[in-house]
Amino acid sequence: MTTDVAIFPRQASVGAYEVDLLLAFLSIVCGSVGLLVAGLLIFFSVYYRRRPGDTATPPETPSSHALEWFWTLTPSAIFVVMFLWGAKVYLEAFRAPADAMPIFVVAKQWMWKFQHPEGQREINTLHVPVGQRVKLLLTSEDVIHSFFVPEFRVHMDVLPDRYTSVCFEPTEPGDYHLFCSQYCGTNHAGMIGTVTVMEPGDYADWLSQRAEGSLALEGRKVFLKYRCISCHSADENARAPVLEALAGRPVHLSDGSTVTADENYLRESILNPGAKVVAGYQAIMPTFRGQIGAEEINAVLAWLGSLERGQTPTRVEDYSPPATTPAITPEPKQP
Amino acid sequence: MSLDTLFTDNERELFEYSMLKRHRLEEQFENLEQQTHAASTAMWVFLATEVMFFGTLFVTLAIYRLLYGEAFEHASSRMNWIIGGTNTIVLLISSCTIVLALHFTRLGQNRKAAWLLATTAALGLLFLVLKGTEYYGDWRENLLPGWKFDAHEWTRGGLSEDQVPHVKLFLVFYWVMTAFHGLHVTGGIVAVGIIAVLAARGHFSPAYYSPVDVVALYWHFVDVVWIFLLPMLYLSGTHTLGGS
Amino acid sequence: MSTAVLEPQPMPIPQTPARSTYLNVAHGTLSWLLTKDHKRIALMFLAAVTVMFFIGGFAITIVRLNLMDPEGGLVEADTYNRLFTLHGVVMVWFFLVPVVPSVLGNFFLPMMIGAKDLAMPRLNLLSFYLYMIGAAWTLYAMLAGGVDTGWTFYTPYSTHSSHYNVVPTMIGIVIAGFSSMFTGLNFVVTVHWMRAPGLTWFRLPIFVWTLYATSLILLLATPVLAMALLLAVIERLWQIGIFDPALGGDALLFQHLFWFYSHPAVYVMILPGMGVVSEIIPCFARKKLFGYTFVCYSSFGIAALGFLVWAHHMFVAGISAYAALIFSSLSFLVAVPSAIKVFNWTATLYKGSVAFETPMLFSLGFVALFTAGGLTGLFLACLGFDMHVHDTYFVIAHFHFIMVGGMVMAYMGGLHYWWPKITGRMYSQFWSRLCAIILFVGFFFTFLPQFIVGYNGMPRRYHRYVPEFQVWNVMSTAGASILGVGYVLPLVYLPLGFKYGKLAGPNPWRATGLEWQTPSPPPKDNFEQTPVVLRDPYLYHLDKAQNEP
Amino acid sequence: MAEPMVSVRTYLIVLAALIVLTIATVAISFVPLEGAWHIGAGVGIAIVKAGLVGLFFMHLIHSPNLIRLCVLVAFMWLGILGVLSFSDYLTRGEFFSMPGH
Repeated sequence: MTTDVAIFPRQASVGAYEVDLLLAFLSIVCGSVGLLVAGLLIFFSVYYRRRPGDTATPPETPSSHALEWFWTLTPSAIFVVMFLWGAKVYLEAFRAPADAMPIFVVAKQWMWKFQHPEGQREINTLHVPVGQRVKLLLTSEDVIHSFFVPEFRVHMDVLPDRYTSVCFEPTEPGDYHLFCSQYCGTNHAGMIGTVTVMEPGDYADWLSQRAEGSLALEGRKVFLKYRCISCHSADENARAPVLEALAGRPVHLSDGSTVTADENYLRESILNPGAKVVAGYQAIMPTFRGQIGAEEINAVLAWLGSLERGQTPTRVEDYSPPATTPAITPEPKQP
Repeated sequence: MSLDTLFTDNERELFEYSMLKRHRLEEQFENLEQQTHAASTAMWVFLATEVMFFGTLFVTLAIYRLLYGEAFEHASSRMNWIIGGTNTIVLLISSCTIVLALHFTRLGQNRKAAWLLATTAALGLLFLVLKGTEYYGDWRENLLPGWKFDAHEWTRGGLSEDQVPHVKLFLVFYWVMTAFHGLHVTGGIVAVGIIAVLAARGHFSPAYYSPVDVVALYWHFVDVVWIFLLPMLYLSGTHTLGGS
Repeated sequence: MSTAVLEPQPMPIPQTPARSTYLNVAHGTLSWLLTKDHKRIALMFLAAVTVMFFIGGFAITIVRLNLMDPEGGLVEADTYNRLFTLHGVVMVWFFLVPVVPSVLGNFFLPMMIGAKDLAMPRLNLLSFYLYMIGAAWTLYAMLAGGVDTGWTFYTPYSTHSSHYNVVPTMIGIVIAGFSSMFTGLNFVVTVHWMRAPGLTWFRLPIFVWTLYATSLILLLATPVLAMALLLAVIERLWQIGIFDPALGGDALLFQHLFWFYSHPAVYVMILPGMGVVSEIIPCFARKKLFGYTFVCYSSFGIAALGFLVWAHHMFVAGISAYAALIFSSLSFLVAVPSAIKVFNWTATLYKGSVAFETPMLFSLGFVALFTAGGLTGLFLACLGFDMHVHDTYFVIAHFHFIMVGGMVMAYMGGLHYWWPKITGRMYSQFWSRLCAIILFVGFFFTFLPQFIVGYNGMPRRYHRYVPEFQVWNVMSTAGASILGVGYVLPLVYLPLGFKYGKLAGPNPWRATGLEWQTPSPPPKDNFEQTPVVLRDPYLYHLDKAQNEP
Repeated sequence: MAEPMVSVRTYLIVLAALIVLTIATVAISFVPLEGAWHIGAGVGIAIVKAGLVGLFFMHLIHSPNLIRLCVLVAFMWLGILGVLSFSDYLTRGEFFSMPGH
């Protein structure tokens, strides 16, 4: 950003163009109505002003139901167009094609943490390639934040204890502001960062310079670290559901209902395993709330997203499953 | 214009005049009828806001019931449905006694009305005593999150660790809703007590019974709230008692 | 003065100074503090909300000064956060919500329907004291320590992270909420049962209709806010997860409950303003209000539809996309009745005899600014657009157009319109017209730049910001200083008018409303005899003796 | 004031009905059914009971339309709060899908 005065934000994503088009449409329609009202207001009050010496009482203007219905129904019709167009742009921002690049975002007071599928981690800076649709999976470690990149015209609140999601497709290389726009405490104004959009080649270079092993691989390590394997072992002794090729598929629950194994379900199953138990299994899993970090959960989810049939690690060491629930009661915070 | 049906014009005028003197028609009103209508409307509109007060709690309870059904059923099964049910019947009877008090006030039988109002207040007190007993039992059974609560009791009872917060959530709603209701009952008892004394002193008449009417409306509303609290708090887990 | 509603009679202006009015009927402080007279209570409210307005205004003055510099060096971040919270809480609950109902409504609703008082005068006084207790309590909490959550109190920040006086502030707001509920209750009952003989529903002035609709909103929405805040208080005091996800609650539920109140509350703030303007425009255009019944129904339309749109504050908050679609479509719907009103006000001017008296200037300013605010509201109801400007200065500018451009202009208009009736004397025409122009100009300077800086992406509640936004912020602050001058002016010329102004007579504007059919200032019981109403409101074309007011 | 009187007999019959319904709702709650059925049955019976109290004890059966409207509005608005809130909670998560699938 080199401009000294922000006149109009750059269009740096596909969605930005759509939103600006909407802005143009809304501005033209609302602007003309606004000007019409203002013009009439000024014209009527000046043209029909009371002049010195005016004594005649103006005659009654009879009410006109036709006119009333005209200006009731015309706006309504225009509103339908506005609504449909706005809805289209809005839903578009959530469209995540299969090849969208998933990036996990963890917000906390007052910083942004990013996890790339290739394993890179960043703080307050996000690198993405041009022309690639990016799907953000956002979660917060404390209060509500909001992910906002004006040049992308994209905005999504970041909530504690669940995922929200939003997509964008950058079109212009450059550095863009990232703001937290949901008030989150003392240093809310300092919770800003940069989104760096790079040419695909540069991005590949950047990736290779900072390779750390993929996020899925890290998730596999987390999976082993917390000994999930002792139950989710995918062999005949397994006491817990097989996790292979699970992500995105329907899951039948013990209460007879069915849910999709999306991020929020998988996350809930780690933190609140008793809430939605898979049909045919006992609710024996302890909660990992307070033990596993938000970023570790992200890694596990990335791994589960890539886990195909037959890829569950074998139980090399004979871990004994956790005999009792680990100490998990969250410390109540004092006011 | 019930006055027209009950009295001759002459009597009505005389009566109205004496009413004016005795009951101090508020100066902003033209006549007693207007005042009565205003009072009754005011109470109904007030009750509409009360519906929103309690309704907010019912809606949030319902949303959490949707999200955390199992924990809520579990927690609900620990509620004392015997006292809850008995209290329902106590309130229903008290509703009946106060409506009868209104009935006899309108017939001019102030003594009967006074006794019925006193009975209503007494039933209200009985409700509070039973409620207090129940609270004491809840306290003994560690059902008071924040002060006296044992997470292990619940995990031993078949809930997983992560469902314990939801149990607490249910219990918070139980305490908030019953306490808020109890507050209303207490206020109601005071109001009923006051008009019972007034009735005993012959304050009301077939032409002037608006305070009895208004207080009775309020009392019925408190009853209605409890009618909904019974299934939402006490009876949504009892079916699990028969099983394991 | 008996049954004298047929024609607005030109009343003899010279009055015997000894005439008994509500002002001189009793003397001493206690005669005010314990009064049951709605007019005196209204004046006490006037004093109270004026004080609150300037407290909230002082807070935002520092905020705006701080924003002159991108580095925000004037105050610490924490102080800044407490200041904008103070501004929001005070302005919303202690100024905008009560101002027109409790001051102008309290004073004129009974007079406009020909009643001696409200149906429940003691409740009215209680309402005043609840307001005072709530205001004093909240102010104390916010000055001794402060609150840094923003007026929206979003959980879990408000219940877990904030270290300030969140609980007392919430309780203060609940207390003030009871005050507005009691006022609403009083108005509803009064309109139903205290109307003068012959005053049917469709002979009521629009101001009464809008106050009635406002009361309905207050009665149905305030309990939800009270409960949401009480649940948040419980969560904060006992660390039980009602709204905190980490403890088993749902963070968005608070937002749902909060906006179920706070969105309709926006209409609480604007509806009475619409009523005021609907009184003033016909009077100074000498025309019957165009489309009276449509304006009546649109008031109720706004009140009812206003309850169906709350989650448009939450489009990107993590609600389901289906819910977002529902709420977006309903949000457009609520714009229809507002549009009806604007068109009808404009049409009222057509072929009128428009006099640019001070109240009219304010009203014309109101219509212009409210239209701009309403139209930008359409932008925000539009899902795809809101996704970009949510929680930016675009939103700030939008709702200040409605709240300040709309409500405050209407309030000022109403105050100037009825001031001769309240005090019996006129104020300076020159200074008051100047004030109206200053406020209009200052307003545009303050809030237009905020639309631009908002679209460029400046988030709200930022203590410091990136340098490219500075120009707009400096412009905004400059505009705010013009606004500030405009707000101080009436503090000077209105009291001066009260003291030294020329006698106004019963009906200086030759208006048709019942409140003008009694001497100024009115006697304690408003009318010497209960008026009888035999015709529709706003029949200005029947006023044959039109001349200079 | 013009309200007709309801007979004492009616009041007592209504009270008896209310008590029977109370016992019934408690009894039904012990039937082993899914939890949702119990909420439905419990709240359904409660609505009937509240209706009886409203109609007879609170005299809605004879009330002017203004009062009925007031009751209607109160419950309609509660319905708005409930239905629109649930419109969010019942459809959450529809638009989010797992990456890579």
